[in-house]
Amino acid sequence: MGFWNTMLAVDRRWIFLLVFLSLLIPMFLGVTFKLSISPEVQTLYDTLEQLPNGSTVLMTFDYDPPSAPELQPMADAAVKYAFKRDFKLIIMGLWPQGPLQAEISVREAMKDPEIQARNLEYGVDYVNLGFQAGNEFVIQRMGTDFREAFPRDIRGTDYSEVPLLKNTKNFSNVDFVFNFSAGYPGTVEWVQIAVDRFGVKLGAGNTAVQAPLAYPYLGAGQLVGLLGGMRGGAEFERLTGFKAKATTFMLSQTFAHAIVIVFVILGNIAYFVTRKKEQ
Amino acid sequence: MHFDLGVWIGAFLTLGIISFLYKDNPWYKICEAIFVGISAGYWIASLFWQNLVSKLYDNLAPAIVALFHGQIQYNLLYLVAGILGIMMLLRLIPQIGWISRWPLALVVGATAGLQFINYLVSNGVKQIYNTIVPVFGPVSDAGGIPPVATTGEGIGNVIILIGTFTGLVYFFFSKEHKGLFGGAAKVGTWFLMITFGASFGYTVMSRMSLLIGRIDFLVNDWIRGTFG
Amino acid sequence: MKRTVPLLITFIVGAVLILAEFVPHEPFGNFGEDFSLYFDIIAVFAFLLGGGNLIRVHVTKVQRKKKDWPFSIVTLVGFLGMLAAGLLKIGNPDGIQGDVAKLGSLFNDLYMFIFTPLQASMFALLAFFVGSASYRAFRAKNLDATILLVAAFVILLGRTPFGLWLTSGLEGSLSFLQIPNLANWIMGVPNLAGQRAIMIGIALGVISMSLRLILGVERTYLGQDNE
Amino acid sequence: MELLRSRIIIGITLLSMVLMFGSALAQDADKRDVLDSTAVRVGTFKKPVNLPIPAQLDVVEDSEGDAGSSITVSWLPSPDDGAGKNNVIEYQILRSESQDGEYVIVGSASRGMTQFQDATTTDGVTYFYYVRTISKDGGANSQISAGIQSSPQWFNTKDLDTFIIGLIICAAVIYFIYHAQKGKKFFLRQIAGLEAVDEAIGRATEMGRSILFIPGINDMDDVQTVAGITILGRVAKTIAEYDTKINMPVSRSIVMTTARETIKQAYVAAGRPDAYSDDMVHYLTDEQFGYVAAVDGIMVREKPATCFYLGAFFAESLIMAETGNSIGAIQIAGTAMPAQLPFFVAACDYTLIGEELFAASAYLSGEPKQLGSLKGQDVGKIIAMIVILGLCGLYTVASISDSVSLLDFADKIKGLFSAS
Repeated sequence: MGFWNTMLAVDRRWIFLLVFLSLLIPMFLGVTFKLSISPEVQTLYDTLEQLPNGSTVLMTFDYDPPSAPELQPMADAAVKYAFKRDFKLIIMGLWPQGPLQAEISVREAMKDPEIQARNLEYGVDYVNLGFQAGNEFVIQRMGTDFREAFPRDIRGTDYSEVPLLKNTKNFSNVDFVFNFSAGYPGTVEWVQIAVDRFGVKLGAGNTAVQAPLAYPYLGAGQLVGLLGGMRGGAEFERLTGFKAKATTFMLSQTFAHAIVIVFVILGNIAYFVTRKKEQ
Repeated sequence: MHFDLGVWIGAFLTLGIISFLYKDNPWYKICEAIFVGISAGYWIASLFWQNLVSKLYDNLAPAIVALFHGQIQYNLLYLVAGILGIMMLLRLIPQIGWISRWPLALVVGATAGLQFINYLVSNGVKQIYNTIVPVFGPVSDAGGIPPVATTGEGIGNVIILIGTFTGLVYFFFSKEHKGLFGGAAKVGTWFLMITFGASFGYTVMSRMSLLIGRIDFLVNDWIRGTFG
Repeated sequence: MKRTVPLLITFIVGAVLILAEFVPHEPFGNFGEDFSLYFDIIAVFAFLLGGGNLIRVHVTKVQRKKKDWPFSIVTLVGFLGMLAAGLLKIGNPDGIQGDVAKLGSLFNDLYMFIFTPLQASMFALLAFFVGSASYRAFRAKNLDATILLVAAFVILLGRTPFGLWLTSGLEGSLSFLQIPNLANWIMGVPNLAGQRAIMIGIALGVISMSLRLILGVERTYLGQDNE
Repeated sequence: MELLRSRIIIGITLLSMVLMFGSALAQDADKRDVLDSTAVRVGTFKKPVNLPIPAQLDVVEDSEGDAGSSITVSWLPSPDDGAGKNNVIEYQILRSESQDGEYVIVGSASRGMTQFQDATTTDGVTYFYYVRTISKDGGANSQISAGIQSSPQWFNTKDLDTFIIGLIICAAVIYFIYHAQKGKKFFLRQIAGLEAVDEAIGRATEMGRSILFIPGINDMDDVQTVAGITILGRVAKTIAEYDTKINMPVSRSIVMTTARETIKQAYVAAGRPDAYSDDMVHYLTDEQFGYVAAVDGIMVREKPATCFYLGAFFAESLIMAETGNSIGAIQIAGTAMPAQLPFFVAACDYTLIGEELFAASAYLSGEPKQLGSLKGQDVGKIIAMIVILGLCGLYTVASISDSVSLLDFADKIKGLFSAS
């Protein structure tokens, strides 16, 4: 019984250590889950596949570094995929740090030899419009004219000077919108304004906490697909064939989660065993 | 071996913060001291440019210039904001420190007024609205209310109704939790407990991902990045 | 004068702002927005008090060689350095006219290389604390705690593959008992009910609190009567 | 007495119902007026081959209850909307300043929608509108509307219901404050977290340790912070009487100023003005996690015997509460942030849940006026409960009996709570 007594009042640092290890070890395991693909991830991927090469795609990065572990892998895969399909990529953000996260994805994609070989050019093949304050009102303004919402891109070039944007006036010139969202403003606002009012085709990547809020829109067809949390990211990585961080991260996350569950069970066993003894 | 100063600084600070979990130590203290200093400076400098310069000076200065030309502009009202700000600083002079209560009174009054409305609408009225659904079908879709599709949903609606109702009973201040009323309040606390347990469990996963981000940084950017 | 005027200000400002919500006509329609602007400006002035206090506390610590005083020097250097970098826009590619956080400025470098990792690491501590808190809190000590535990446990299981795996045998009419379905149900039904009760309660609490403030019933925040 | 009180509550409730229903009727009457004076000429159309049947203008009017610069155009959907090979893609809304002038597109609405707000008008200028129904083969135009101008309104009729609901709750709160002032006593139940305040302060005194008070991380423009500060006023008085040390690190300069005034007053009220010092409250940093880093440091080094967390909290709540727990402090928390409540409940000894945070200062003050306001709050709860139960019941009866008129009636009352 001494064991359970110790367990009951175990030094929390042991718990900390186990949490840490449960996250760390999977990163070296190289084990991959055999993932079944959720329907909402599949439909998103199918929609992307159906877009003709060279389509114009708007990616909006509405998150900041704390949510990056969940959303960055999706964004990385999406940007890579877009470049391989020769999509004309327009990047923007409703969160101040979003466009900087996008730069990270672009940099990551450029490391791919196949993409390097395409000699993609900023301003011609892709452009980063940067951040604009105003939350959903930015989307609203974009409905009439992108230039009104983003007079300049992130590098300070006038909207009209960017070759890629010459023929892009508003949402009607965009074939697909991909939103990475960690909260407000995010997927809900994009659905309510860009989809409901301007009829764009929207796919989204959400943090695990946000995703349930977006599910109702899937049913109603306002969202073509949804990547929820690391699992969604891992499934998307599998479909696109860019196995990267989400797959390992997901393993870590599941491990740590399991550890918490084990703690809860152990805590309760310890509680009952020691209580019985007292009686 | 590839040395990136930024990454090494990041690793030093990350490990310093995490070392706090073992126990308080000088490494953590350094990180904490840097964090407090840098972040306080960051916010003050950012807001100085954002609020004082962009909002106050840029709006007020042209209005004052116009005033000298005999024009009175709407933006002159920013003068009031400036004066209130200066009143706040009069605390530094003990004899007239009480003047700083004026801007404070304004702040509290405005907060009370604005949040009165915000909470009434979004927390109160809207939540009540959302709770009102028919608990049992069959329903014609005519009235714009969601029809109750299945018995399961109907039962769900009844439970939501009971939970909201008994939850409100729990919050009653002016009646003792005894008898039938106390029973209802007890049920209310059960619902609150479910809420707390569920929201807690629901958040665990995203909290783990925060740490994954840091470990990824340590493993991939720092160690693998430096030593190949 | 010292207390009546502030009480009057609170009353007028509060009452006008409530009424202004229902008057779209100029100038009332913008009052709310105007206030947040005013507040931001007042807050910047107040920074002088806060920042001054930070300096004073740490300078005193160093002067009196109090415990841990060397760390106070670190804080002071960090604070004044960051402040100087931001206010003077040191190393800003666009000079003093440039955006304060312009890429390449010292201010932005300090932010990216020092501020961000510290912030992210502090935030990440939550992963550990979530672990230790659930270990301690989720125990079936009494009925309330048991309900808390069960709800949390189902949700925890429901978010991992084990949840599905454990209960995948329940099919057909029993499929609602599968843990992921059960988890969704808990989130969507009893959890929602509890949240609503809390939110409606908060609305009433805020209304009552606001009225106490506006009517001057609650006035502790104004300090003493005569100074 | 009990009877009288319940009669008053029932009276207020009934009154509120009457008022709300009245306002619903009034709104309805408004709508009818508009329909009667529809500023639209409706004609008949010949349907060209392959083009969709055009939508017909319904009402074009100045947007209701706004600050001007907006006209609302609504239309009856095209019969081709939603199906068929002529399926509508979108509706375009076109505008001109003269009936025969050049019309330009001011906006579009996707299929299925029947309304558009043109928020780019200049007040006092007359505009003409028509709607073009677009399908893949082209567009078909509706009739042109009559001239219409936008203007600002003095009262937002759309929010009338919110106004009345607010008014009723205010009336209830003020009524009970007034009666409490007159010396009427009310029963108030106990709140565990507040019962524990004195004990928690006493414990710190006995142990010779300090008390840590965290007013959340928001500024004074959050009513939760204000609530935290008012509780501080009561707590500080006890602290002054017990001669315990208080340490209050804050993350906002204005909160620092306010907290000092508050504590100072408490010390004066306790008759110990000399014991007060400005150093009790000190500013750390506005940064959320920087602040927590420092607070955690203070906790493990000073080992306060009691920690109060009362105000607005975000993710940092659990970091502080767990550290506080590890040093064995008694912890009393309170917040109206629903997302953080679970963490406080898990890691603290007592948690004031939402409404209890706002009630706490009134409880602790023991002043009749303050306590009266809590009684008023309860009336608000009764109204909410009656409305929810009553309407759910009404809907259920309506849907089981499939009675359209009953359903309409229920919709009308429910509509009162559709605050925009």
